[in-house]
Amino acid sequence: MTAERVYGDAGPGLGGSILSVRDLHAYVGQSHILQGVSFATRPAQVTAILGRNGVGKTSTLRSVLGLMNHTGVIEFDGRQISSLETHEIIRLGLAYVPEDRDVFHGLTVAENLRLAERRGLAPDYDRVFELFPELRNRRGQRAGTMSGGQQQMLSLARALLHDNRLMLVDEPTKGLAPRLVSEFVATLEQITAHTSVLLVEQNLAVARRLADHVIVLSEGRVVLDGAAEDVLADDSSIRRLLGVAADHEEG
Amino acid sequence: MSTFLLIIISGLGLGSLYFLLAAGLSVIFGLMRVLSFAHGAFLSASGFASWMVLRSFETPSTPQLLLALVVSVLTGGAVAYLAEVLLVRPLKGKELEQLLVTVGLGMVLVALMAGIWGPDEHLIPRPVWLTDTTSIAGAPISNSRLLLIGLAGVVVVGIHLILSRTRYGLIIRAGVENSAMVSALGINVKRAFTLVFVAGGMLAGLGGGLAGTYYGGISPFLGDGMLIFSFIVLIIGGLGSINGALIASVVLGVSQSVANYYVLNGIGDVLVVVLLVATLLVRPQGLLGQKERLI
Amino acid sequence: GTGTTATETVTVGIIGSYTGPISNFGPAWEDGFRAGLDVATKGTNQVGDVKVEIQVRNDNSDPTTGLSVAKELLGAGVRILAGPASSAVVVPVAQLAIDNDAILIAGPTGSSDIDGMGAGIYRTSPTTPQLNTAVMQAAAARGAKTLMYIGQDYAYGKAAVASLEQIGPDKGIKVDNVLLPVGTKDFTAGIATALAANPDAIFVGWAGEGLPQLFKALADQGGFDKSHIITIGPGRPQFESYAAALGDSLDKAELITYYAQDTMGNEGEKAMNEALKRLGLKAPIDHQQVEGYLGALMVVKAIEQAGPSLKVDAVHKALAGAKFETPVGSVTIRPEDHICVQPIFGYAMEKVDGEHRLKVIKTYAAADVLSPVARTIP
Amino acid sequence: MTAAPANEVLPGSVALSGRAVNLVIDGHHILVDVSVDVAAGEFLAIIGPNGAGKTSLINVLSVATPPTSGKVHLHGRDVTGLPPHRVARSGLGRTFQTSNLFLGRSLLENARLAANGRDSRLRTGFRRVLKDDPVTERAREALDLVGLGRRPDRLASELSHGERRKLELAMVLAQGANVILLDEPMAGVSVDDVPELVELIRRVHREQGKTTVMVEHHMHVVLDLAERIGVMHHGAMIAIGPPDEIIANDVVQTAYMGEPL
Amino acid sequence: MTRSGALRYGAAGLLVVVLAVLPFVHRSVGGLLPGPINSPGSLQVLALMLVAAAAAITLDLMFGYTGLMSFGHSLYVGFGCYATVILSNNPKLGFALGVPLAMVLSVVVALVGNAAALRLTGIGFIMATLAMAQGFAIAVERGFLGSGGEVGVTFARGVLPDPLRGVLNTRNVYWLALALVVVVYVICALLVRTHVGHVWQGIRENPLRTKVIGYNVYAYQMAAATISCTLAAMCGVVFAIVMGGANPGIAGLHYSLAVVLMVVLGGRGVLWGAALGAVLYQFLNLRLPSLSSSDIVTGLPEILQIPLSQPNFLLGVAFILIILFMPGGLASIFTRLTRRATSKRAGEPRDDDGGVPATTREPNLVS
Ligand SMILES: Nc1ncnc2c1ncn2[C@@H]1O[C@H](COP(=O)(O)OP(=O)(O)OP(=O)(O)O)[C@@H](O)[C@H]1O
Ligand SMILES: Nc1ncnc2c1ncn2[C@@H]1O[C@H](COP(=O)(O)OP(=O)(O)OP(=O)(O)O)[C@@H](O)[C@H]1O
Ligand SMILES: [Mg+2]
Ligand SMILES: [Mg+2]
Repeated sequence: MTAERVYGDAGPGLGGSILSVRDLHAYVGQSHILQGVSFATRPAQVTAILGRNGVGKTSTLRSVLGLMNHTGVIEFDGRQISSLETHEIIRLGLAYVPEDRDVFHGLTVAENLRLAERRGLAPDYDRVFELFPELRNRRGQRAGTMSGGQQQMLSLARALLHDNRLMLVDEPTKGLAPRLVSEFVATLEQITAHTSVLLVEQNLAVARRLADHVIVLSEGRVVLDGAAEDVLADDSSIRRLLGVAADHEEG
Repeated sequence: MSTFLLIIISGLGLGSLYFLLAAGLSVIFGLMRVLSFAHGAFLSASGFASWMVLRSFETPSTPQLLLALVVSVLTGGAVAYLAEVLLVRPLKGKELEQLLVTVGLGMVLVALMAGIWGPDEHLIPRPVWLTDTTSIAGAPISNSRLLLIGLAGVVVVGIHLILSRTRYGLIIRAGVENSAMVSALGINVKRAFTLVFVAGGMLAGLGGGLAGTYYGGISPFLGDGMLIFSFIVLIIGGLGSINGALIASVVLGVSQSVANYYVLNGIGDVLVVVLLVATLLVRPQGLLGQKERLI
Repeated sequence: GTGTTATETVTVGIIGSYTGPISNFGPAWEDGFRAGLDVATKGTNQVGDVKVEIQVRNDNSDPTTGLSVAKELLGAGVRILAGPASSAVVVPVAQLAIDNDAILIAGPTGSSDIDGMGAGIYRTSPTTPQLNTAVMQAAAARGAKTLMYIGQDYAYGKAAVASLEQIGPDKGIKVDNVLLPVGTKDFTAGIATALAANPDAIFVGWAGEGLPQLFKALADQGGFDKSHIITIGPGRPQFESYAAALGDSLDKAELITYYAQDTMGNEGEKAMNEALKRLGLKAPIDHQQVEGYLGALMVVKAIEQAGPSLKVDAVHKALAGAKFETPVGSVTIRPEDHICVQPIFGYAMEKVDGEHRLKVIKTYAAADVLSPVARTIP
Repeated sequence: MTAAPANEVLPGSVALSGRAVNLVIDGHHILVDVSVDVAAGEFLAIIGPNGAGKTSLINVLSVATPPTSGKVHLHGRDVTGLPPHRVARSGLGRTFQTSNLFLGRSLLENARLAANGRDSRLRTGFRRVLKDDPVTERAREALDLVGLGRRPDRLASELSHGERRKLELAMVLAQGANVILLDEPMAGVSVDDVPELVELIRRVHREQGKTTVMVEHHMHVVLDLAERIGVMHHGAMIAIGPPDEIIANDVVQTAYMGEPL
Repeated sequence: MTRSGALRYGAAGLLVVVLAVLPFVHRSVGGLLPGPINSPGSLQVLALMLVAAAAAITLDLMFGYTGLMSFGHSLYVGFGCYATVILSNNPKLGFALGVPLAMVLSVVVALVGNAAALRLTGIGFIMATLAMAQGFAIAVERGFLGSGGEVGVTFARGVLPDPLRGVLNTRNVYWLALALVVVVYVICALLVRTHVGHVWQGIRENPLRTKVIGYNVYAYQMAAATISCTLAAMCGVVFAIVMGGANPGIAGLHYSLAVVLMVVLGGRGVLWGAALGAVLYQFLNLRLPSLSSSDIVTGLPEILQIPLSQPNFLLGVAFILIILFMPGGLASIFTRLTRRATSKRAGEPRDDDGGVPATTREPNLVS
């Protein structure tokens, strides 16, 4: 269906931005959670969204995917996607790794992965199992009985099953043991050769290694937008930046 | 001996009827986590649909009976479709509200049927072969019972095939846990929910068509009378487990029938409640139900 | 009617089931009442210079609503209530009427609890024991020595068993019973139990839903050949389903009832049917109309003789032993417990112009079916 | 692979201990003969690969999961098989790896319920809840400590992921337990809040002398806080000892750490 | 007490006073009630509405506040009702001993019933309560223990004290029902403000977490359920007096569902909301039959007449609409007016997190 046609098609946005967000606002009840977020991601680059807890990083990703009520312009490949339903957006070639893992507890590992298969595309189980051999051994286990880190692996595996045009990844290394973190980072590095990534990450080492471009959010606004090497020069600079961002809001 | 057989097979027939209703409920609950109190009304409505087809005939032929069954299945599906789209879907994720909205729907449908067709039973004409009896080891078994038992078997196999051969089972089970995440995997989860609800409704429709021909009559309250037994079947079998529902239906139908004959007429109903309470205390998740891990 | 000379008004509060499980009872009873009033007052709705008014309330076949509307009517000064049919409504309403020194004329109720309950409590249908006596006579006429009763396991069914067991020995018949829960739909086990006792006659006392299934099970297990089947005739809406349920066995069953819908041909029936036509009331005629008709005759008589104040004692004096001409023939009110002394009939069902109807084939005289007084009015 | 060193008995009384704990679920051996003693006032960190059994051990030690065999002692008392609320009242508090909150209640109410749990009796409970209860005060303080004190009336469901982790921590603080089990307290906490929270945990441990067991994957946090580190692998406690010793351990390096980023 | 608190107490007190003087108000309210407000017919309807309100409040205590979804409240209301009539009719006991004895037995039934049902959680609890109530309903319909089967039992002559008997004394019965509501409401309202009440609400949100921070969840649930069910039995006692007897209508699944509907209609987790829902439900239930046989309806074309002549049709439709468009029930209209976004009241649905709004999580059907 839509997925096959659009997917792999060199759209008009190639060379420009693959995802562009302009003036994104989101409300939950009375609180104004995103207050005019704008940014753009480039093909085959990693854009990292940084910021303290509760500034709206997750909300930004969820808005892009249509999982949250919002206003503003969201274009993927030059096409307005705000009015599409979530599954239609995903079929354009996106993948999402949510912050809470959100694996399906009642389903087995194999079933979780089968569910993530896309119609018309060949799933790359080898890549997934090579990265997380644990999952191969536990194919028949119900996901709800797995440890936190194992669930995180499964959540990542679902997104890595296919090649995507854009991956939205929310704190992918949370709860993973250090060795796995570095293996995962290596895999993601390979993938970014042909896939764009929008990454939310609290592990600075990971962000520094992967990101080409950095956006800093504060209280629902973009307060900084720049090349990664400038922003993430060292730990203290980023701490300062995040701190500044917070002050900026309060001042 | 022949009486014993008569009692057993009549229990099986009763069990089959429970199962047809419970199967629809079980599919819907097992996959969507919606306990539908409107299911009895779906059954009655479908029964009326088959009555509308058959009432004009003195003694309908077999094709006419089939037509009536098809119509009742479609009616069950259509009613369920509307219910899902208009009532259940807007309450996505709110299990309790969904349950309550089906309570309301059940009330409304039964009242509507009573208003249109009156509270009394309407007789459904049946083909001659259906009202005849077949002698099995000397026991006169009504053919409608045999038909019912046969069809219940077909339904079990059908449900298994559908759930194991298609992705729908998977999608729905996942969708119940977290439908947002299912759509975030690129799956149209809304459509899958509707399909399942409609399938459950069609099973109720089949039950309605068959119950009508089995009892020979239909009234607005027929389905509700059976609903409570189907619930009990569901709980004893383990919520959401089709096989559990099958076993529980048979156990309940047969033991009800046997108790009524060999112990005391009418004790069957009491026995059913006792069985339910015992199951809940000894094995709360039911015969084939699964336990969840808490932490 | 002219009505201009009226100086006083008596309001009759009709309580009936217009919605709920027996919703066809209410409208028909009311029609019959209006027809009876029309006949008895010659179209004036006036008894002497007392005007008779009707207020109708729906009890939704449910006691909570029934009691509320009864209180409403009594509270508004109504002295005479009429028509409730559901046993669950009749009994508490009768209790209320007694507490308030009011009159109640019950509708088509199977409950015997109100017989002899109070001087102000009346009924318009024969009692279960009367019908049972007729059944017993029918069985005896066939030379039966054992009779099996199949009925519903609730107040009505139990009362029926009790009365059958009382009557049986007189006629030399041993009575046995199978009582099944009210909602029963599968009769296989019940019928098997009944047939296992090899009774000479079987009395099917089942009322309402489930009857076709019961007959089907009876036929499947050869009951019609093994035993003589007697049953209470159906109400009009059930004619067709009854006939279909009995199928080939239709002429093997003996039907007992107290009104053969629309076929009695006596003066009472003619008067009622004409009045119904005159008033433009055309619900299919059933026993409810007959009972409503009788109810109206009783009200008129009470007003005539006891005056518009309708004191309980005065009404009792007026109606006890009074005789009324109705479509079932003459009906007398027994002074001791206010039951209706009336004949019971044996019928056959026949098909006329593609529709089934009842035909009287035997009459059991009122005196013959009279049961002893179970409770005397205090 | 080096054998696990014998679990030396530390000076001072043992606050919490698991003895020869085994846990088997559906035929899977999840905890294998784990024995661990935590001395009163000690800070023990547990590390290990994903699925090693760390959370399961926490579950067993907090009696949320009954072990298949083995014993759990709290302050020398055998608490194996006791209902969790009894053990919580004797002064054991824990956080959850995935936040586990009263979502429909306010932040203050979450902390208040935790603060009140310890001395709640059904008998004395039929008194009204007041705004200035000592219990409520304790709850407010706990919220302040983790930096959620600004709007205590918000519903817990309105919190972002990281804020929920902080509320988890606030609840265990409010509970006033003297033995605290923390399951990945830093997961999802933003970088610049981590130092503060580490400081907070250290202060609580030092100043109030709380016995603390922490599972954590952030090595710098572990090294910052732990007095002793236990390493789990395949359900067994393969090593336990002072941080520098553990960090030097080859198995730990290969099985757990991998190459540094 | 704060100003707004004082205001609320004042308003509540005023409402009770107004309700208490209704039997002296001789005014018609245009067809809403069967006659002038102080006519026995109207007072009977009002009394039934008040009893329903009390029953709904008791259910809200366990359902709305503690998250224990019971489909078996009819067992307790019904038991209180039947026990009162049957025991009072025993000449050795009479009304004066029958009522206290009925209450004592009700406490025992509540303790035993809940001790069993609470062994299960979530849907298991729902079904267990439903099954026990169904067992009671079967017993009552079969006429066990002198329950009179389908017909029910009425107080024997002379059993009810004179001031509670007869049409003219309906006002006394009405006052009794009013007193019941006040007592039940005050008890429940005080309870939910205590520490225990807060723990109940914690259990509603997350029983596991409650356990781990040191509460004996089972004991707290037992307390909530036993208090709720005992108060429900008290409603049954008053119901018996209002009805002059007991009938199976109060013992079946239908009544259990009705109480649940009342609570949801009004707004669960808000005591006065539950009461409001009950008042509305009972009003419609009692008055729609009159409406549907009134000239207004019978004059309509048949297509409209059919649904309108079925009270359950209208009740069901109203109920569905409330669930769909007013998730917090009727109470949410008022709370929305008086409280702003910072409202602490859970129940406002959040459509964004793909999950379940806080209060609707409970009871967690997937235990
Ligand atoms: N359902 C909700 N109701 C009310 N407020 C909400 C809701 N969801 C999120 N918020 C608020 O929106 C803000 C942004 O939340 P979001 O989850 O996007 O933050 P985040 O940057 O991802 O934080 P974290 O690093 O903790 O994951 C937070 O302040 C949170 O309190
Ligand atoms: N029912 C079960 N069937 C099979 N394996 C199970 C079951 N329950 C738990 N396990 C396994 O037990 C192991 C221990 O899990 P635990 O949650 O304790 O790990 P952990 O050390 O906390 O890991 P993480 O760092 O990822 O949180 C895991 O490998 C898990 O898959
Ligand atoms: Mg986030
Ligand atoms: Mg863990």
